[in-house]
Amino acid sequence: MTSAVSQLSVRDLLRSFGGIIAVNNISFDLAAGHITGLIGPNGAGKTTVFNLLAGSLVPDSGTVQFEGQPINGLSASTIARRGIARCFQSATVFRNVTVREHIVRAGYLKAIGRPVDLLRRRRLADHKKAARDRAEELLDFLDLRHAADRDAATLAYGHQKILGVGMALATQPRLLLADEPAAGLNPVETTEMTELLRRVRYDRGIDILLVEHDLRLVMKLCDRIIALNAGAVIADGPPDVVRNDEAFITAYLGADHAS
Amino acid sequence: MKFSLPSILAVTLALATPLNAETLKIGVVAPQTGPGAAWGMALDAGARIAANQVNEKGGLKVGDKTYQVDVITYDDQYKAAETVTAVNRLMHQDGVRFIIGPLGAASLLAAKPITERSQTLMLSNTYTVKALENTQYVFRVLPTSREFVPPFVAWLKQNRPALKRVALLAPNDETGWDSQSVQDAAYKANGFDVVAKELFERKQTDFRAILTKLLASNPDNIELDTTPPSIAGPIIRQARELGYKGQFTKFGGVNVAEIVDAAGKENTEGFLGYLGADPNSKEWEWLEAQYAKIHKNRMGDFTFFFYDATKFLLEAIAKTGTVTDTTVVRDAIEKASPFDTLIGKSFWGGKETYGVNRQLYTPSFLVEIKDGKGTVIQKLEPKK
Amino acid sequence: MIRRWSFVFSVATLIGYLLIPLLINQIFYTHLAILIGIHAILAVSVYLMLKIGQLSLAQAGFMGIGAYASALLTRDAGVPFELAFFLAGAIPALIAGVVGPLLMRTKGVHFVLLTFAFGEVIVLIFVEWTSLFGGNNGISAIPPASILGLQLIAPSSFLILTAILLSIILLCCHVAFAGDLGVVVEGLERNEALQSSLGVNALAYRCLIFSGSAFIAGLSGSLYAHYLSFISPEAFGFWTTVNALILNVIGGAQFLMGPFLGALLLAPLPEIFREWVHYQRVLYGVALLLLMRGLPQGFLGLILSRLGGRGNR
Amino acid sequence: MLVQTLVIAATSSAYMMLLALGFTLIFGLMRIVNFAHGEFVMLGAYAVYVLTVPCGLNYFVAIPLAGLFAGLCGVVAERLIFRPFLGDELGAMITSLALAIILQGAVMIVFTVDQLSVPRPISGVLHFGSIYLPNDQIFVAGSSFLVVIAFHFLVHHTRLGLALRAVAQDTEIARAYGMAPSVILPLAFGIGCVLAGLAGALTVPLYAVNPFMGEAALLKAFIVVVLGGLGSLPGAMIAAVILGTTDAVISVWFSATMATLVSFVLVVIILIVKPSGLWGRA
Repeated sequence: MTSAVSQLSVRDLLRSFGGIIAVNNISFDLAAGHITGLIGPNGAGKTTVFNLLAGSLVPDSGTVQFEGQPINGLSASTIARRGIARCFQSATVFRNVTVREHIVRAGYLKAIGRPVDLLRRRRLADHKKAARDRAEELLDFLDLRHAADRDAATLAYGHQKILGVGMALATQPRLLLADEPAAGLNPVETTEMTELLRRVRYDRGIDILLVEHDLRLVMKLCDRIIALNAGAVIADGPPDVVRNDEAFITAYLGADHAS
Repeated sequence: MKFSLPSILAVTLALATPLNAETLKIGVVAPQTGPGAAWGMALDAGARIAANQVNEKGGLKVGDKTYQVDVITYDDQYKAAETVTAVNRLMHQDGVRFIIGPLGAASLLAAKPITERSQTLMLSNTYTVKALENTQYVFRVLPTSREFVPPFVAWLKQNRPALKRVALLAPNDETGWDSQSVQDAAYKANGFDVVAKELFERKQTDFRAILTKLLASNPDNIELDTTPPSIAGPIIRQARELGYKGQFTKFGGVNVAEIVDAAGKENTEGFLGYLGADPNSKEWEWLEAQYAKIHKNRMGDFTFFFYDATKFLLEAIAKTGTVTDTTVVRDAIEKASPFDTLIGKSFWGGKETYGVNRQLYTPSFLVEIKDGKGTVIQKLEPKK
Repeated sequence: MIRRWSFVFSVATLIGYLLIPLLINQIFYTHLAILIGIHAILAVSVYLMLKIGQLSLAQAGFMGIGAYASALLTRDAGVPFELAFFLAGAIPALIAGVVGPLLMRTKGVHFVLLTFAFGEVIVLIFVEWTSLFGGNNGISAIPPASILGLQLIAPSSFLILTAILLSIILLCCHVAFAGDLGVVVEGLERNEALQSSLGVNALAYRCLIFSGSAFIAGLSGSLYAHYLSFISPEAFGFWTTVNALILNVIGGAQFLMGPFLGALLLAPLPEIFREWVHYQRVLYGVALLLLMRGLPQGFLGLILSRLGGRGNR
Repeated sequence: MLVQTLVIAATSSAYMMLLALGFTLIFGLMRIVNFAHGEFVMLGAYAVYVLTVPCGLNYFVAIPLAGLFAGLCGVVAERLIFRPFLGDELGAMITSLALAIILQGAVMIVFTVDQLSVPRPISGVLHFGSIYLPNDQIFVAGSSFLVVIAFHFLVHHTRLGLALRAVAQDTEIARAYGMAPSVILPLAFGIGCVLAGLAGALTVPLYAVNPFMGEAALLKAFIVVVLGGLGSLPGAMIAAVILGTTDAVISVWFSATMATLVSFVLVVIILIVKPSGLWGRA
């Protein structure tokens, strides 16, 4: 599975909370050009891995490299500026602000990532202009133009999650970390979300690493799956391979299902 | 809208007083709530008792007019900013020219610049040396450690020759700092060994650690100085429980009942302290009866000073015939020295220490506690 | 529409605040107005922290640092008031900037308690470091404020200074929050994790706000010192911050004008209760409780909900 | 002197534990920083005064009654005042401030500002060589320690304790197990206030009572709980020992005011290193 240049390279990542090891010496590489699913039962350490990659948590040991540069230990905002975006469950941050403006703001916030950036007015104006143009294009891409001028808080839940993806895209990432993109969605919305993520990968060329409980979605969407249990990788490979992996079945469905 | 309510109140108040008589307003600024309220209420009561006395006799004759004396009390919660508010209100809203108070160094030092500018006369009480500094219109109407400690320590030297090693204990604030340095000087001047000096925080309740340290220096007298009486009791008991067998003195404000209650009768046997007035005198009995009409808490010796202060202020106003010219009234008060008070012969002094003769010198009373009862064993006349 | 009216309302309140005492021309009201202004400025510094969803109990400590800095610089070092006033803001801001990255790693109640302890440490240092700060004796004979050689001894002139400074501070905050900083700050309060994932250094911005709030608290301290001409440590304790917090809650903690309005509304309260001095505390407590129950959004929240606006400022 | 200092540290630690327990319990369960905690200590103290002096009751009978009285006041306060602010930390905090002001004011009206004292039921001193142990201090420290242990038992070995812990973890889960927060929460607040009331009741004979005693008690509880970790019972116990010892040792070897400063600096440093306190959850 590894290509010559790996986009994201995780080595011996370890993190514990008060003596409980949540992520135990995990290593894996993500090559450019994939949608990868990170799966595992509750408490397997998926979310912790995500938080470690996104900089919300600092690893106890181990390294993470993105495009050849180490990013472990950097702050969430720095990692975001390096080109890794994360989409959240709900993205309506601002009160009384339209969908369009949410995407615009997401597009230029990294230009005022530090307080000193507030003083560089010219640069900020350029970024704002670019963010505005990008937002128009994204509204079409996300199929949210019909709701562009609505207060984001009034959107249906499914659309809010799509807005979340859109805001992440507005930062122009090269890797998108999607945190349970289908959680809480009905079947129609799930299909829409699956389609959107596929287009993110194939139309825009952005790699995706996603955490998801809906195994059907993961099997359908991803071309590679990393299964975690108790903080360690127990299976890694294309969906067909992982689906039939004994360790994976044991962890997910219980020992009696393994044959 | 914001300012209308107080104005309405002011108008109502003005209407409530009889129209035919003139009123002379005396201000009182002191804490009426919060810690320190017990002292503040003594100020308030002292002024009111003196005013009532005059009013009952038909009012104060000033020149050809007769005035009803009206005491206006504002609570300053022992906070400097509130004192300035109260003083401003008295001077500018109520038109008051004479103020009894405030209590506490911070309050006086913050209020002084503005009262001085408008020549408002203040009969104050604070222990700070700076009270009478740079001022022409402040009297201190009670003796401080500087006045009463030297004669008390001299008496101790003469009458308790066995005592040699003294440990000093005082609260860590302006009052405590100042009084401790006075005590230190007085004891050393009389040939005592000052073996320990400690300050404590007023909020403290457990003194065993500080006492352990104090007792390690092996004192045979612990001087409690300006420690508030409510704290002095627990300190005495805790010291006894730590094995201390020596003498206790408190030359700085005593409330016998409070101390005996908190310390236990057996622990206070032989305790010597300073009192501003004799609790077994008929004057005390009379004042206490008056006090009970105003406040329901226990009266302390503080009330005497402010009753007397209000009295000689009113006398000076009557004598000079002016209710506005504070300079004339001030000079009259100064010139009346020496004069009689409820406590005894008193006079103004302090020129050597403070640069002006506006410090009150009065007799003070040495109280000894025997079997839980306080008896005045010596009346010490003031020395210049 | 609401936005324009609230601006007009704010300006009118400020002008009224300055002019009414000057027109009544009674020193007592001028004095009350000055205290209202000083408390309002401290309350604005608490408001800034509330704006990022944090409550700092160290604000009165910063006010104290400003007060002592200004007092000592003008009295002992001969620094002119204008410069000392600026330093009274800058020194606490610098201290907050230095300790900020340490303190601001905590949030919520932990931050509240940490700042409580930090504020106590500041006050205890004033008490303990007697050679510099005079301990419990405080610092007296602080020279009056003077602008360009003009001494502001008369209360009315000091009120003008206070009102102008209060207006400038409110205007600066308004302008800052109306712009890009406001976008970042709102995001910080509502969803900090998402904000960071969009590339915003949340810690740096939180420290900036902390520092800014210390700056403003320091300015209020300088005004306090030069107005009263005497300061001592107990004025800068924990209850002073709590009172500033109460002003925010009464006025409406989510509005920039909230703290100022709270100060205006609470100032007459002791005047009203003065006649029942011994019941004063109980009445004050009950009034506070009723306000909390009846007006959870503060007075401004009430007014704006009556006007039918959702009210963002 | 060292041994004597440690004895002092031990007795004051036990008392500080008792002061802090109720405070941390109420925070742990309801996220309320109860600024009126010191006033509940005061209520306990005044209750003992009323029961023993005017009513002539035996002091040892009065102690539990005073605790119950403070607890009852706590339950009433929770139902009447705090209920609408469940989940609103800031609102609850200011409400508790208002309550503190009201209680202090009410006591001032009823009992005046005078210091009141209660006859001491226990006197005498135990004495080993150069070490002095006043009997009443032993009683206070011992009782405090017993109450702390009883409380620990209540939390960890009874059904009520299980309910309390469940509510602390997650109100939804608690509800699923049939424990209505509307019953548990006032009960928890009441228990917190019982502990405060007992602290007041136990120390009445030692320190006497006045309307302003609450602030010192609150500060003590506050600093212990902050150091130990908000809502953490073992944290409060350890912090009480650390602070009691620091305070005693520094008071003896330096000065009382330095001890206060050092305690606070210690708290700030520990919180910076470990923001959730010694034992707190992040």
